[in-house]
Amino acid sequence: MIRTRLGTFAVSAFALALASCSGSGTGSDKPAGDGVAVGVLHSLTGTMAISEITVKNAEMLAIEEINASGGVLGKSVTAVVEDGASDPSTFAQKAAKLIESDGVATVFGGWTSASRKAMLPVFERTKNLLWYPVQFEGNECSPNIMYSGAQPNQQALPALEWAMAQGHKTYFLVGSDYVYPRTANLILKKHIEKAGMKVLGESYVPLGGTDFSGVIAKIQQARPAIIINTLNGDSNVAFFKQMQAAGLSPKTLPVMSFSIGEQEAKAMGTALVEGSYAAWNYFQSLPGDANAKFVAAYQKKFGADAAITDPMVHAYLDVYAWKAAAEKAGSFDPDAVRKAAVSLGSFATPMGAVSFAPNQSLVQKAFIGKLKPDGQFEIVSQPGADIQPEPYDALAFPGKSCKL
Amino acid sequence: MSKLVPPAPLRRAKPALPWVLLALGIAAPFYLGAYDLNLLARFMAMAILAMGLVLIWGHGGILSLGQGVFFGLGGYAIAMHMKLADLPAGEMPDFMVWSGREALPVWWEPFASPAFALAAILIVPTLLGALFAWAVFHRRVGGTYFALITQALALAFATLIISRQDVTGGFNGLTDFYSVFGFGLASPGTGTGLYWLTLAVLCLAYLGLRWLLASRFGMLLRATRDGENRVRFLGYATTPFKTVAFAIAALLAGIAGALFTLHAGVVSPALIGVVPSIEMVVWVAIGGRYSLAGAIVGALLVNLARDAVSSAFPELWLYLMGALFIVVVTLFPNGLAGLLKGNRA
Amino acid sequence: MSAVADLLLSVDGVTVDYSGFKALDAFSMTLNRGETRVVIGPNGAGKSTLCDTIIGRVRPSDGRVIFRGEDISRLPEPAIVGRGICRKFQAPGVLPMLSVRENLALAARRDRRWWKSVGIGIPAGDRQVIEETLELVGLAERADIPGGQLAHGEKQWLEIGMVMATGAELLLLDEPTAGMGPAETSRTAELILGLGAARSVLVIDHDMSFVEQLGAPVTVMHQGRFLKQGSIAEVRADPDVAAVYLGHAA
Amino acid sequence: MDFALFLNQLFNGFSLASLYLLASLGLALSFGIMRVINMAHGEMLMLGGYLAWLTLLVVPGGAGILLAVPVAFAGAAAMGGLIQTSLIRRLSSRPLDTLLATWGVSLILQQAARDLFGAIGVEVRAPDWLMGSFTVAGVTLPSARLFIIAVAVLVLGALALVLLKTRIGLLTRAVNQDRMMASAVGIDVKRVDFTVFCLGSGIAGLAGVMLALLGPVTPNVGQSYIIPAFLVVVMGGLGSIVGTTTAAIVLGVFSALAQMFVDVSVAQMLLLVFVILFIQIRPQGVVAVRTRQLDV
Repeated sequence: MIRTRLGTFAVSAFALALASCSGSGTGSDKPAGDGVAVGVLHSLTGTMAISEITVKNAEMLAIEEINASGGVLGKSVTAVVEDGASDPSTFAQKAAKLIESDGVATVFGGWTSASRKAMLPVFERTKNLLWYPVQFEGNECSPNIMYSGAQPNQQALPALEWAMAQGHKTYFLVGSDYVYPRTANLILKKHIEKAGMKVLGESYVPLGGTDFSGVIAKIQQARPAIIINTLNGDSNVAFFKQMQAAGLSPKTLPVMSFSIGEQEAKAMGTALVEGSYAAWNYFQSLPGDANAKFVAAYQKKFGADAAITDPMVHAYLDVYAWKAAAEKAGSFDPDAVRKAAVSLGSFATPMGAVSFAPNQSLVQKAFIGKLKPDGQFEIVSQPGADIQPEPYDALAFPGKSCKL
Repeated sequence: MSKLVPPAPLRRAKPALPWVLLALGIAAPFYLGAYDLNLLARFMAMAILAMGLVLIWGHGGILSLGQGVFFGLGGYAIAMHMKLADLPAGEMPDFMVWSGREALPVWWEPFASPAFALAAILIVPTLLGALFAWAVFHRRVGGTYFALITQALALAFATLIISRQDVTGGFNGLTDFYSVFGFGLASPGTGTGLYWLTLAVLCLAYLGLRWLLASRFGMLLRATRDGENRVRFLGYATTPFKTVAFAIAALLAGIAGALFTLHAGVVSPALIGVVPSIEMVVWVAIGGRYSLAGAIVGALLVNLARDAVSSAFPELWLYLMGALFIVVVTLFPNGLAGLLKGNRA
Repeated sequence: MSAVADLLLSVDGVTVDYSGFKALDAFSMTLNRGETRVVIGPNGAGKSTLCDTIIGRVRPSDGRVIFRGEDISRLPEPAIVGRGICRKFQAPGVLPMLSVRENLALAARRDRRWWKSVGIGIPAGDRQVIEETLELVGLAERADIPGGQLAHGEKQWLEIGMVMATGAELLLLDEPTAGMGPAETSRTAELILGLGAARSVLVIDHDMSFVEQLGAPVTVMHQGRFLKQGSIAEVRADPDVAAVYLGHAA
Repeated sequence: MDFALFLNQLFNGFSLASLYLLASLGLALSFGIMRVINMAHGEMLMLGGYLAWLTLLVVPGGAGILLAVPVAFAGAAAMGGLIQTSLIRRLSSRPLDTLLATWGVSLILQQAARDLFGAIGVEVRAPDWLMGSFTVAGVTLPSARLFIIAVAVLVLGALALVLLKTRIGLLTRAVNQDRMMASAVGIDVKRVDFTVFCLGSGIAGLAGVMLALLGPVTPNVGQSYIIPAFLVVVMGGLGSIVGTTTAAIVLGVFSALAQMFVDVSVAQMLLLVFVILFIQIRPQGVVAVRTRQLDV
């Protein structure tokens, strides 16, 4: 123990001075002449870590593969990894650090709408480019963000059309109490009423909530044909267990979920969720060798039983899209890359051929999957046509359009 | 009765640490880049809140695990003003349109005026803090019970904000600000200007609290901490003293929230819930719960450490924070400041 | 008996019921202005409960406590203390972190509202009272050390000093000589007698030598009820009192 | 509001009450003895869930759940004992510091669970005989919830027996009422603290198994149950078992009935306001024994 007063005083003052002026962040310092730095910004700690770490892994895998095949424009890509700590203000702070301190050419990252909204002003101020891999509530189109995740009309509405095709007339909406469920439900209600069907109930549970007794009682009373579930993370486990306890299994009362992927299904125990439906733009069980190659490469690097989900594939294809756009534009300047990306036309990815629309959202197909006992989803919808992304739903938000 | 032995009364200790901090604070804008300066300013705003905890926890024996609530009130007040300041009159912020609202809520309208917003930042947290403290203290509820109730308050407040998405921005919080009181946020001059403002408020709060703690009010607060019964039977109504101290801490937390929001450009429920409120106590425990300067150092060091460590070794960060907190609270109840003064306890 | 004007305190038929156990059972007594009275009785006789009831720490189930003609049994503690009653606790309630002088300054303060307490240092008005009390309890040269570092006897004296410094007209001293040696006990007796006619003192104790040194009239309590009152000699000689103490009567 | 929904919610209220009771009983015990709150109590629940998962790996099916109960009880009791001896005993006279130090422990336990069992959480499946549900007068009574209510009543009964009939129960009540007097008459207060803390943590482990039937088993599941448990202890008053039980029932039914009219998040807000208002009326909690405590 440092007993002398002078000793302790010197140490703490020195530590303070060193810490504050050395800046922080662990990324490699300015990349040497031959490399190009890109930011990878996800929550590595906090409640969102369970979903975002695998997405970060997919991005690192893509970068590794690109470097193995000669990099981009002759330069090797160095990834600067930062932790958003499941906190929007940290995401904004780290985004500023990646761009201003580390000088990255672009950033791949974000998961919750909150983290994207917090980073938006930073990217618009610094004119950099964020590749956002997760499905979201739409109502936003910024020149500085490439939205590869599904817009509501590429996930929620196809699911609704499929449900109507199955003859379901009455709906019950259950969701976690945050932005995506509330906005998605707002859009769904408008379309359900327009199609002459009925919404029998709408319930929200706080994030991480585990008590569904009230919600299930309302469901039992309303007796809907199908439940549309926008619950997030742990709450799904509690919901399905308490539904099962009340004698309502997905086989007797169909449930269409927007936040349950292969990874979540495995954690909840497939027996619990078997027979429930999910709507994504990608399922691990999609045919095609591009998908097989990606799944094999990921499982070789991160564990044989690793589950591959929709956001992971979007993140993976984002990195390749950036590479293609940079090569087409012949430069790493975010503005040039952005313009090149929307004029790339369709390019092959593990989820099939996709392309970026002028509003910088991804044109992609939607699939409905039914969970099999082995934890994979069986594709039950016919392979529909490519869906053009519409950030602003015509019914819910008339007269709005994306002016880039 | 706590068997803690805090250092001798403040007046006699010769504090060298505050002058060092002031020097570092004044020198910072001249050798730090824009990003690091913004980071430091953010943590200095949090240090203001930390000093409030020294007042109520260190000297008053009142452990509040809900300071995030008042931090949030200050932050949301300035954020609502900035949201309206950039809009032509009568229009609604974007998130309200998407949440299906037809008109701006009535209680949002006054925030358009800077004067009202400033008044709200100063008055709303203080008033709510005083009301809450009085409601609990005057029924002689304190110690562990009080800490648990403040934690439940933090949870309820965060849940309420998240669930009222159409008027509070919900889980996304409020962001996308362009100007504050006419100064463009994007221009570098504003960033440095806000840094000096934060430094000035920090110094003002420091001097104010030093004076308050040295005054008879401070003496009586410490007396209430060590022997509330004895103080009550000397004819003092102890509830008003504890309530006023808690209200001052709430005011400092509100101001800290507003300043933080200006630097961070976003205020969201993730900053005001249960876990962030406990982390605020961690800064003060590590810095030194009886020393204002110690709390400032604690707030700066822990936040800087989080910023550096959590990216490099994400899995280690929680172990480090947990272990650090156990060691400090158990072996160094006087924190770093105690080390400096040589009386560990 | 004494004229009504001199009557300072009257405890009138007070009962305190601790879920079935009656600590005070319709107990009555009176105390005149400037009088020093000792209350004795075996353990559990209700002596401390009597103090608690007068100071307002415990609400009596029924009966009244009249102080200078006003019923104070329903007032909150600070209001009762404000009226001029102050109590010394059995366990020394000295504030350990504050210096001896600060402890006394706390007690000496008349205006105890919070917005009046923002000044630094000890106001001139109180300084005189504090110096006098320091002399009286013999702690003048130990004025600046924290209360917690005083010896046990010194703590008791400091607390007695604090109770006096409040300027209270009625002092309730609950076993002030507990844990004191003989020399200190007699020193305390002198201290109390030295108060003269200015204050009335109610002492709770069962240290017979101390009671004799005080030479004040004695009220004997037993199982929450009034048993006997008189000079120390009369009480000593009384068979009922002896039986109660030796435990084979009533 | 038709009557069936009300009856259903009333039952749900009691089911919720049984969950709150199991989660807070251990907390109330250790609080009653040492006037100290263990912020890592939520992680004892989590540990119970994980131990149930491990037991089910070894003995799958119906028997597994029953076997998991003693295993979870013993595992959590051991962990509780470890925390008590290494940390809480050292801070016995500083309740607020114990609260903060045990929060540090809860952080470490969460991260350890994340490293050992993975961040995503594990599957604990209710056995088949708990799957069904009975319908009585339009009210569906899931057998899983009935089972948990039964276990809660059993635990309460067992605890009452231990406290009233056994020696350790006598010592516990003595230390609870007057710690100094208990040690003065020769009771080894430190040993009673240790035993009661292990008992409390063990009950939390057992509760973890029950909660795993109706909810997730993830590293931060403890966090979602701990705040309601705190509210029950605050309202129940000074660690008295009767007070805690009454408070658990009141809060459970209140929360369930509130959900009939408002969203869960608003119901949570109302729960807190209810507790704050309640302590206005009875600051000492639901059950308060008027004791002749000297200068507290």
